[in-house]
Amino acid sequence: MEINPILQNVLAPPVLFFLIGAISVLFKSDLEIPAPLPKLFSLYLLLAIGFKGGIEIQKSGFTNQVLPTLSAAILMSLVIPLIGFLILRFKFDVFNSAAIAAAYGSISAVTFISAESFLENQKIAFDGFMVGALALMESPAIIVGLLLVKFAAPKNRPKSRKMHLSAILHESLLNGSVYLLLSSLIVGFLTASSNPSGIAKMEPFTGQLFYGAECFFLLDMGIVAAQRLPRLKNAGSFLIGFSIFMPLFNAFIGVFVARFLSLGPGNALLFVVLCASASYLAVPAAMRMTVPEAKSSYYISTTLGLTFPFNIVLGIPIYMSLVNTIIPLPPL
Amino acid sequence: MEINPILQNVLAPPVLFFLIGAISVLFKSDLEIPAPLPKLFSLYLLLAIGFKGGIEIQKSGFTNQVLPTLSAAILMSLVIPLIGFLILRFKFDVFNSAAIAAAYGSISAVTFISAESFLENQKIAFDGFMVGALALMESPAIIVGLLLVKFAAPKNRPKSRKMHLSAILHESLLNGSVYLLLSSLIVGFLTASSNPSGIAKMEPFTGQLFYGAECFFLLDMGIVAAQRLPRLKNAGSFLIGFSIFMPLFNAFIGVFVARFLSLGPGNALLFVVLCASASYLAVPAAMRMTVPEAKSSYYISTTLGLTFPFNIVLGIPIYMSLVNTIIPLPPL
Amino acid sequence: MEINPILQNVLAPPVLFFLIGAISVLFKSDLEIPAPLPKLFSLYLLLAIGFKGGIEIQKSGFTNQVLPTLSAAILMSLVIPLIGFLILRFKFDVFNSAAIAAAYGSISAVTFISAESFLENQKIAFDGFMVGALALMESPAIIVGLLLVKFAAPKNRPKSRKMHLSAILHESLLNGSVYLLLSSLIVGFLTASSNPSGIAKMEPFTGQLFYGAECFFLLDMGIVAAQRLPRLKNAGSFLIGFSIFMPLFNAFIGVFVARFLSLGPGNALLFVVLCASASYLAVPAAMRMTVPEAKSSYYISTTLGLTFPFNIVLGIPIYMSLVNTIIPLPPL
Amino acid sequence: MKRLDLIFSERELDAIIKTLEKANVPGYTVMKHATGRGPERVVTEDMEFTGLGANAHVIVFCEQELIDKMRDNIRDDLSYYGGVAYISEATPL
Amino acid sequence: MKRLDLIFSERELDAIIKTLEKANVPGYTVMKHATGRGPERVVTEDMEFTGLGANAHVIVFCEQELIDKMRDNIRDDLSYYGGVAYISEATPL
Amino acid sequence: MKRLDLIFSERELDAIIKTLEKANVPGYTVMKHATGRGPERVVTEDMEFTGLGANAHVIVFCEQELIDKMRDNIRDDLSYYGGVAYISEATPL
Ligand SMILES: Nc1ncnc2c1ncn2[C@@H]1O[C@H](COP(=O)(O)O)[C@@H](O)[C@H]1O
Ligand SMILES: Nc1ncnc2c1ncn2[C@@H]1O[C@H](COP(=O)(O)O)[C@@H](O)[C@H]1O
Ligand SMILES: Nc1ncnc2c1ncn2[C@@H]1O[C@H](COP(=O)(O)O)[C@@H](O)[C@H]1O
Ligand code: NA
Ligand code: NA
Ligand code: NA
Repeated sequence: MEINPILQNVLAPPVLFFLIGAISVLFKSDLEIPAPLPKLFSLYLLLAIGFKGGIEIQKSGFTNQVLPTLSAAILMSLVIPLIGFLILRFKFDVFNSAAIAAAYGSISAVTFISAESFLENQKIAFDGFMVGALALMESPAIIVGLLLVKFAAPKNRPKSRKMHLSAILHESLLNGSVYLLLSSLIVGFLTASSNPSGIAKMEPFTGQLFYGAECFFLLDMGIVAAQRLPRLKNAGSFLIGFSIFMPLFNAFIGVFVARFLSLGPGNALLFVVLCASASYLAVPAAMRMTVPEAKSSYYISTTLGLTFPFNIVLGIPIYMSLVNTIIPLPPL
Repeated sequence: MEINPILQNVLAPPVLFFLIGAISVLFKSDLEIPAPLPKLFSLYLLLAIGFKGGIEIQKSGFTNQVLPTLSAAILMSLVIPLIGFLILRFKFDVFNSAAIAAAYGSISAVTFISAESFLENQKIAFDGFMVGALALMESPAIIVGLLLVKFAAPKNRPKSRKMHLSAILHESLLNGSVYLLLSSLIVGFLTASSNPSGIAKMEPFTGQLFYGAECFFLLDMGIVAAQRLPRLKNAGSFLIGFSIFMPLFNAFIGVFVARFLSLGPGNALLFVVLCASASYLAVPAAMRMTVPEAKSSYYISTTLGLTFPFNIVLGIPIYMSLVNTIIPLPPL
Repeated sequence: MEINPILQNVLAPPVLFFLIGAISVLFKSDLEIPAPLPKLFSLYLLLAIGFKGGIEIQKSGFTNQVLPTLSAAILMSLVIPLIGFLILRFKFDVFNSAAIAAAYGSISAVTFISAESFLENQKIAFDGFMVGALALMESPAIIVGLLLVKFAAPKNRPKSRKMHLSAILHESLLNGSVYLLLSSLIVGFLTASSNPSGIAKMEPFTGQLFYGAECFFLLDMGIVAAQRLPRLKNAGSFLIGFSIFMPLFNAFIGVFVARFLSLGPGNALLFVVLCASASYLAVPAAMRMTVPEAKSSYYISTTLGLTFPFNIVLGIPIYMSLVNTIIPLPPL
Repeated sequence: MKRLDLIFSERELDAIIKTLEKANVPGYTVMKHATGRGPERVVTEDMEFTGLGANAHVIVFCEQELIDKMRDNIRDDLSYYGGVAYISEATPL
Repeated sequence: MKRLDLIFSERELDAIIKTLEKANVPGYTVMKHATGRGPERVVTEDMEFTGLGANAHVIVFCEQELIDKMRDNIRDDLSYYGGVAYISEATPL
Repeated sequence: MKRLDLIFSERELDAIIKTLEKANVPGYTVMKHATGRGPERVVTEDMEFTGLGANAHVIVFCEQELIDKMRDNIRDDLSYYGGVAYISEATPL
């Protein structure tokens, strides 16, 4: 692994703004992006990702790579939380294990778009339908997490917390960020198929503005991540190790799946990044509602304080070199 | 009336995002655009509408269609509240009747820009000076509403609520949204006449971004409208009927006035939409200040919960076919 | 001094929106841009100014005019607060004098970008490295102000308020707005040198949107300035006089320094505007933290209520004619 | 010392503050963006974009006599748009 | 009259309001975006963008009997996600 | 149990929280963006964009002895930038 791609990744504006945010906390600057401004950017990014993804999917149509890739994506988001759960159970109770595992099975949209920016920077092609994988990988991990709680939780859980399947589906599919991403994807698809002039009119908002808005949001993510990081200390070294090891492990599985799917290097990187990233939006919101026994500081500090920065700064170039090493290997 | 234009209208991004917002409430998703973010978009839209309108008015100059159209617009916003008041008095007291009637006499800027988007989609021309009509129709209905309260209210209204003409003019002309629209219009006009290079520099903000910002705002409007809708139940079927019947009735009068003014189909549609739309910004704010006896849930649920969605989704294409039917009729 | 440039300045959209905001307060309109929306725009402007400035500095390189200009800028921001302090001490105690003087030694980024807009309007060239001067002039004045408090304050200041040099440096360099401007400048510089494709991708956000966002922010600044103005009455005529006289005096010194540096008219105007403008972001925030004895209403009402509007509306064209008069004079 | 809690429509804020200032209260604190429901079962929400605004919650720590002095004026203010006012005991730290 | 102060996660708000409405309280006031720390030493922050939200502070002025009526339900609600509830005296102005 | 209400400049928040944590309070709640006026007749507004910020309102439910323990430190904190502190009675639900 050369140092060059890492440095090049770090020198891209979004990553630099992320670092600026993190450093401001380190140096105790009073730089602050007050609530609810970050929410504006997170809503915007979800809307724009979905909308552009929907257009791309409509344009590219369902080629014969699409269906296997999307199925594999869903499969990964079902399997990863199970593996994570087994690992976490060594140290944590059912509730915390399920909640953290679900977060790692699900995805981080901002990590995904950072990987897209990285690919554009490196001039490596990728396909629009990968946004479909992004959208489809958010919910299954939540379902797995909640099912784990439902079946593995101590029998004396109070009645009010017994979860019905309908509640589980509701939390996983109608969660605000899942819903906005999915429905924007549908809007993009419908616009591209029935009203193509609408695409051009949306482009300045969802397209041109995107990179800058990403930078601004990452500035805030840097602040938030650096604020969360110290709380990991209380969580202990097991969880700290987990938040670096788990993405690497997931990336490793992911790259072999990508190879099995014969994905090109661009799509492969995005697939790997989806596997390696962890959710700090949809999953925490759902877990907070349904599994209050789990400590939110655990699943937030790990995903936001360590895994997210790791992926953004070091992970993506590492996964790229992983992809470049494994994908071209001769067939087994 | 064909089904095609309605479907085409529904498949435009702004309407789709509106529906997404409404559906999220229906399905109890926790999608939320927290305050004061919607205010950002409503301020932005008023500023941009005004600015662009001012430029257009300066460019087109005062052709001989402008003055009659603007006068007719003001007239409509004086007459409609009177008719609405007479109808509403069958069921409501003076205060509620006046407040609701004023809302229907005034206009909704977002309905207007949805109609503009519809026309652009259908490639039907319209004139920039119609924004002048928009701006001029906001205040007169407020004045009529407050005069109705002043003269028709029970004589035992407490002294502190006696309204002076100056207070009425203040509420109707210096209301935040009226003021911003009018003054942005003046800025646009002045910029176009004395500083044309400023137009190009504003264009990315007020022009290119507009459509996307409109979508984002309509997403929130969908949420808000769907939250208000159930409250209409308490208001009874009379008010529910009123909030559909009144726009249709106003559109019907409007289309004949447009015909009398010899407006082209684009301008005619905008004129009709101004008549048919109801205010949920300027009028409620003014009425809340000056007529606290009126239930804000009445004038908000009707305009925002029913009339606005009806106009956005079904009304505009219906009015278009009305325009296409009535305007070309041979002179009486 | 002709009237034309003043009128032309006033008729530019940013100034018009500023006036609209101010007039809305005068007329008691309820137009309001609720917190924290203004913060969004102030953060955005700092980020965009810094980013674009960093690119410009990287592009232009360190020509032989850069270093002397930047040094002179720092010098001015050290000297001006000392002069201001001496003047203010006639009427105010050490704490208030130091705080107000620091504000006038530091700069206002929005005044600076208004001057840039003015120059672009007048088609007068200026250099990107002047943003470096902007960034470098924020902190020294804070340091001088705090040192003045440290050494001139009554000896019985409570122990908890004894300031250490480290605290002074922290307040002056890690203040949120200073930090964001400086670090965005570095990001811009790094992007331009190592990742030029990132510039184009940021351009719609930091470039095209800038003028409109400036207008929106100035609308709010107009509201805030007009709300602060009446509070100056309590401060007395000395402070009112100071907030007009001090910028003019600083401009006067500035223009001779600019002449000594052989700056072209564009750069000279920016230099003068930096000297003449006063800080309402970084300095008040720092002083509030470290010199609570000073009345925040003093240093806010003067800078925001009078000096800022004066500079934006009248000052810039006045300074321009000053530049046009003094710079071309034959050498002494 | 007493603590006076006032909750009412934001639109009434200027009037209430004028009443407080006229009575020369030693200070007051305002929290905006409160929502709620009153006896008329109308839910006030934070629909700032409509210009309706939400409720304001004002806290005043002051002496009983001051409250007695303001009572009628505050009641007048509150009877206009609605809102509630409650008094409780408070001791300075 | 009593004053009931409830502080708990915003996510619990709907449940608490349902409890209040069922007991037919004369009114209530909600302030969102409160942050804080509870006995479990978990700091709640206003991370609205993550969907976690912050705390809500609900104030209810009502009679003691109403509070007695709601006590069990509120305790149930609060035991789910955590949160605190305190009663104090209040006199209408 | 007691209820302690602290209202002061947001800029002082870190110091106050440190004082509370040092005294080992069972919990606290913070509401930001409060505005107001104090005895010095300076109106604090929510000018977040200037970095000045507004006031914070902190509520602590705790025992009297804890308050006694913190009294001096809080007074010190408040004497720096200004602000008020009041105690009232509160009963857990
Ligand atoms: N009993 C109550 N307890 C707490 N807040 C109340 C109560 N009654 C009314 N309020 C608040 O006062 C506002 C105005 O009430 P109303 O008098 O109905 O207009 C409501 O929106 C609530 O925020
Ligand atoms: N003793 C207390 N005083 C004031 N607020 C408290 C106290 N304990 C808890 N809270 C608030 O209640 C929220 C939930 O606390 P917990 O019960 O730990 O989940 C905290 O985030 C605080 O905002
Ligand atoms: N008597 C009071 N009642 C309620 N709030 C107060 C009172 N005095 C001061 N405050 C609050 O405390 C803040 C700081 O006051 P000061 O001590 O003047 O700096 C003010 O801005 C108010 O929000
Ligand atoms: Na994952
Ligand atoms: Na109308
Ligand atoms: Na200066």
